[in-house]
Amino acid sequence: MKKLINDPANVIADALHGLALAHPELRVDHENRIVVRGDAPVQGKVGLVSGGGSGHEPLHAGFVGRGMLDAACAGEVFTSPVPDQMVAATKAVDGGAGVLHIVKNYTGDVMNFELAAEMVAAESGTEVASVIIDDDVAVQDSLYTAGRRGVGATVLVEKIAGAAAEEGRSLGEVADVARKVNAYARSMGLALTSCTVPAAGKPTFDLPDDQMEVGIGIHGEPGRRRVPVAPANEIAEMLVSPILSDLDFTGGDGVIAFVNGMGATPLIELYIMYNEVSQLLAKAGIPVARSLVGPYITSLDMAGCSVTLLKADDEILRLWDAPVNTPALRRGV
Amino acid sequence: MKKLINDPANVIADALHGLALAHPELRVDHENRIVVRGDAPVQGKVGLVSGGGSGHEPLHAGFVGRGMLDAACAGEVFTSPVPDQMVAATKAVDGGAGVLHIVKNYTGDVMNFELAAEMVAAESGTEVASVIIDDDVAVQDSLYTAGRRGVGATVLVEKIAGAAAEEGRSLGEVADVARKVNAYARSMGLALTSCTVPAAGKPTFDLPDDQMEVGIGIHGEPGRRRVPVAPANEIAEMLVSPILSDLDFTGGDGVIAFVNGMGATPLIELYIMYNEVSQLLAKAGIPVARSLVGPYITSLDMAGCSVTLLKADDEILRLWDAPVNTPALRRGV
Amino acid sequence: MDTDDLGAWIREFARLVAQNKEKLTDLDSAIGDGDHGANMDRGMTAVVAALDAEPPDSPSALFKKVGMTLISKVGGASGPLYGTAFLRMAASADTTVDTAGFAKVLRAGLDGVVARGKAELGDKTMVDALAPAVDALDAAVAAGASQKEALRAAADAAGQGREATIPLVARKGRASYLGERSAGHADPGATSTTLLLIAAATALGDED
Amino acid sequence: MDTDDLGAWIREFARLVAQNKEKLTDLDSAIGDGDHGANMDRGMTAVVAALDAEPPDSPSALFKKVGMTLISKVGGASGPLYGTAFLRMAASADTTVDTAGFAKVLRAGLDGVVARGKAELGDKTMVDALAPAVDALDAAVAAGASQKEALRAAADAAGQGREATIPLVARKGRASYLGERSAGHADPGATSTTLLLIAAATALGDED
Ligand SMILES: Nc1ncnc2c1ncn2[C@@H]1O[C@H](COP(=O)(O)OP(=O)(O)O)[C@@H](O)[C@H]1O
Ligand SMILES: Nc1ncnc2c1ncn2[C@@H]1O[C@H](COP(=O)(O)OP(=O)(O)O)[C@@H](O)[C@H]1O
Ligand SMILES: [Mg+2]
Ligand SMILES: [Mg+2]
Ligand SMILES: [Mg+2]
Ligand SMILES: [Mg+2]
Repeated sequence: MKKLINDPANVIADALHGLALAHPELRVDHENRIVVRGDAPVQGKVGLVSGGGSGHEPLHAGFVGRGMLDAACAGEVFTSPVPDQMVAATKAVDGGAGVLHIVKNYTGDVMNFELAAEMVAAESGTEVASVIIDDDVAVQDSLYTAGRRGVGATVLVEKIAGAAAEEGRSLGEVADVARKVNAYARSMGLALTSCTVPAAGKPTFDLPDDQMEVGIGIHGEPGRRRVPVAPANEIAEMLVSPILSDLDFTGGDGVIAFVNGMGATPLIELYIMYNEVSQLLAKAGIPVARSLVGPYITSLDMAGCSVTLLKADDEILRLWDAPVNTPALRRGV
Repeated sequence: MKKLINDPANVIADALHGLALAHPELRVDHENRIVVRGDAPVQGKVGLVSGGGSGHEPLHAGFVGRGMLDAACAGEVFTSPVPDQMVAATKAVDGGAGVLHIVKNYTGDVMNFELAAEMVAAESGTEVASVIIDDDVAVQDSLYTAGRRGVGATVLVEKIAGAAAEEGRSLGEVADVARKVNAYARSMGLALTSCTVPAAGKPTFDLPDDQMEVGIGIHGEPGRRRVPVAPANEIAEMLVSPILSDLDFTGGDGVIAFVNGMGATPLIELYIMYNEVSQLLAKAGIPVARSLVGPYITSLDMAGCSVTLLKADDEILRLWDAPVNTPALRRGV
Repeated sequence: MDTDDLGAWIREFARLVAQNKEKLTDLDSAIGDGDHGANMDRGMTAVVAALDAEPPDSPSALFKKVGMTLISKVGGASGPLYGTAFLRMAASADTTVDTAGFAKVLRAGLDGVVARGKAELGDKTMVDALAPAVDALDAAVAAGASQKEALRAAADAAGQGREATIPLVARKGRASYLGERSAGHADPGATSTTLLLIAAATALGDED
Repeated sequence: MDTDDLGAWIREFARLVAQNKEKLTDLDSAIGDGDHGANMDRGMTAVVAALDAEPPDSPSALFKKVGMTLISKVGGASGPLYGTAFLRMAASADTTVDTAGFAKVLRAGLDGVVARGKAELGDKTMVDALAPAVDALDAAVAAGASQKEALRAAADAAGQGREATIPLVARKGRASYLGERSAGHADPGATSTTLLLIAAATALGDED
């Protein structure tokens, strides 16, 4: 394992110290491993809390700041944080208008956030609402399973719901915006290589030099199928077509197209992928209203990418364009 | 070779199409492979042109926009662009106040920009000045050699000189600011893995699983020495101490500390490195005035990082903080 | 069984988890994300430390401490599931616990897991080990078996339930993302739950 | 030698570059950035296309087209260096060129490379092949050698100059970044320059 780390046991602690030093505008509680907006709680504003296992940087801590999250909880690598962290984060951002938990749909994340919400309810008067993100079309959905994973849409939900909260909307309204974004978004990912969890020290799965995994998540889980390596245009097809068969993206105000890097894929390749994705959308008659290209929700040092499409409407576009000032996403401020 | 590309021969063309689609605010001339600010030429403003071999994304095209570059020329992977591109870029951004060429110190880049300047001088009345960036302390400097490479400081020069140009300063003044930044900046890089040039299809150098290269550049050149893999704190020492022995960073207004990812290193590791670099600077009594952490000047899919320190003064900090609006660096707008 | 006996059970479970940490992780690498061993070991190490620091004075206090510690330290899916199980056990535990009482406590734990995780038998989760174990315990108590026999029966039933997860296609937890590819591997959570029942048979099986 | 003869030289050079593309790249991978083969081949392919599209009508026009095309298509260090060389050759070429005239033209090219790149003999660059070749050509002309002999001598001298770069520590170009580690490898640019001289011996060596 080749990584720029010290003891694998200290990866999260060390990275949080680095983040705190690089971003004095944020408050980092190293004890609870939570990252909080410097001016939190913002009185009268709905507080947004997210979090999950670490290893997806910049998600979530990199999205803490004006116009996006109020706090993020950092779990162990690929392991949901514990309720205590979520409770501390919730308290830290409660400005009197309630707190929204943005939860990626993994059994662990869902249950820990659920416990946290129960604890908050038992302890204080803070109103908490939750939204579950489950946009990964690689996973078959059903009432009887854990359902789809939360992946790329999380970034879009955090941005758009964050803007809604910044506008002073109520907890119910902000939660509704978040749910709408989740309902309108679909994602699909692909790995060229496995990632290596620092504590494990070896790649999570073996992938021969001539194979790639289609339908991977963001935790080094193997995907749904293994196929021979293919050029970018075929890869784009493998990612875009299951998304388009899952939801009708025509009509409306076009889409927000998000090509995401998994951590070890350089930007030049992501732009090549974005070109191919754009061509496919053009062919399908789906206009691209906005785009986002870069490594925003990663899987440690995995090479690969994911595509997320969000069906846009007036409200979504307005909130997408609203100012945001976080370490990883910044505009208009 | 596992990459998200089509034909290796089309990597630059495809990526530029992706960039153009993702950033309609920029103008991309696919014939000349230049990327130009949408509102260029800005009348009365010194135009900033840079460029070089591709494979360092987001550098340079990702830094085109208000407050930074007016145009970037994209060469083949790791190969200097040709003078025709630089001439076209210079013409496109000439707002009547002259054009500054920001050139990384590689024989090819220097000579091609030189030829371009000669051609511009022969053809038109546009005044052109050049600054050469040579901040890499891994290379021994001498009058009799090609001198030091231009690496991380390039990003800082483009930002700071870009802000000076935006303030309406003269060509001579902007060039002086750029030269000052270069004179005050030093860098050192390290590779955990080689990169793979798409046309070559195999890693440029072989690096065993237990070795790393210290003192690498950004073109897959082997470094100055090979050492066993080490923890982040020792790596930080290997990078920071040659920088500190090369220039006195004490006194003054502290430093801008820049920890850069080489392309395949995830952000979580860069924050760990930044933490270690900060500790070393604190020990050396050098305050950090500003920081930048992320993959800004990369070497395709190389894993590793570089550290750049820039000795700051009032002017440098003011220009660093000035608004900038480019795909890869954005704040205050 | 008094508080000390039940404490011995928890410590034996912690020992078995530490001993099988790598095995649990390997199982989780095959169909999950490779952290079940680390998660459980982190949690049970903290539990033992908490019990050492402040020995509880009732079965209910013991289980509460175990549950709270697991919730605070584990994270992931197993933290809330085991944590909820022990909190429910705390709520249903009397001052001293006989075999029938232990069966009642364990069923409360199972109910907690199901309430929290909504898994059904056959979903390829820890429920597939815990549910048959509780049923076997009930049956043994009804048949008048000794505590030793009853706990052994429960441990065996858990182990069989765990074996039975191998061919299953997962419908809950991370393994469900793999679809058909999840078949052919034992469920990690069912495996750690089997250790919990083996620990009971070992630590509590000698007295009546 | 007329325009067609000199054109044949250039085409032969293009053929050799294409044939040795991988070798040039491998040399450049060892001590540079692994693109010299691709760079030269891209440039010479464009040169041949340009000559096909619009055949030049004088040696000077030929060299100018070669130089301009290399400058426009190659980039890197070799583009401006070879480009400048050919532009200088264009400026010094007469309407027809005898062996002495060819020596003069080649020396003008060398001067161009030195003016542009500021390398000295022994810096481990293309100058280390070109300079001895031009000297050998001059010497052969002075000694009254035939064109065939003279061009053969020049090609041999280039090859020896190239061989002599192997032990050198580079002082110019990318290889200089390697310091001592640049020793033990032939310089890629000296190797392509050797091909240029071999092409001359092949294409121009048969007539007098
Ligand atoms: N909904 C559920 N109900 C019961 N048990 C579950 C459920 N989801 C997952 N599990 C159990 O949790 C185990 C995985 O735990 P662990 O690896 O620690 O957490 P994570 O899946 O978050 O990494 C699975 O093997 C399974 O037995
Ligand atoms: N200053 C110089 N003067 C003469 N030749 C040089 C100089 N710098 C580099 N070269 C030649 O250029 C060759 C490398 O060319 P190439 O690989 O195409 O360009 P780059 O180094 O930009 O990748 C070297 O092998 C060397 O012969
Ligand atoms: Mg986990
Ligand atoms: Mg090159
Ligand atoms: Mg797990
Ligand atoms: Mg080269």
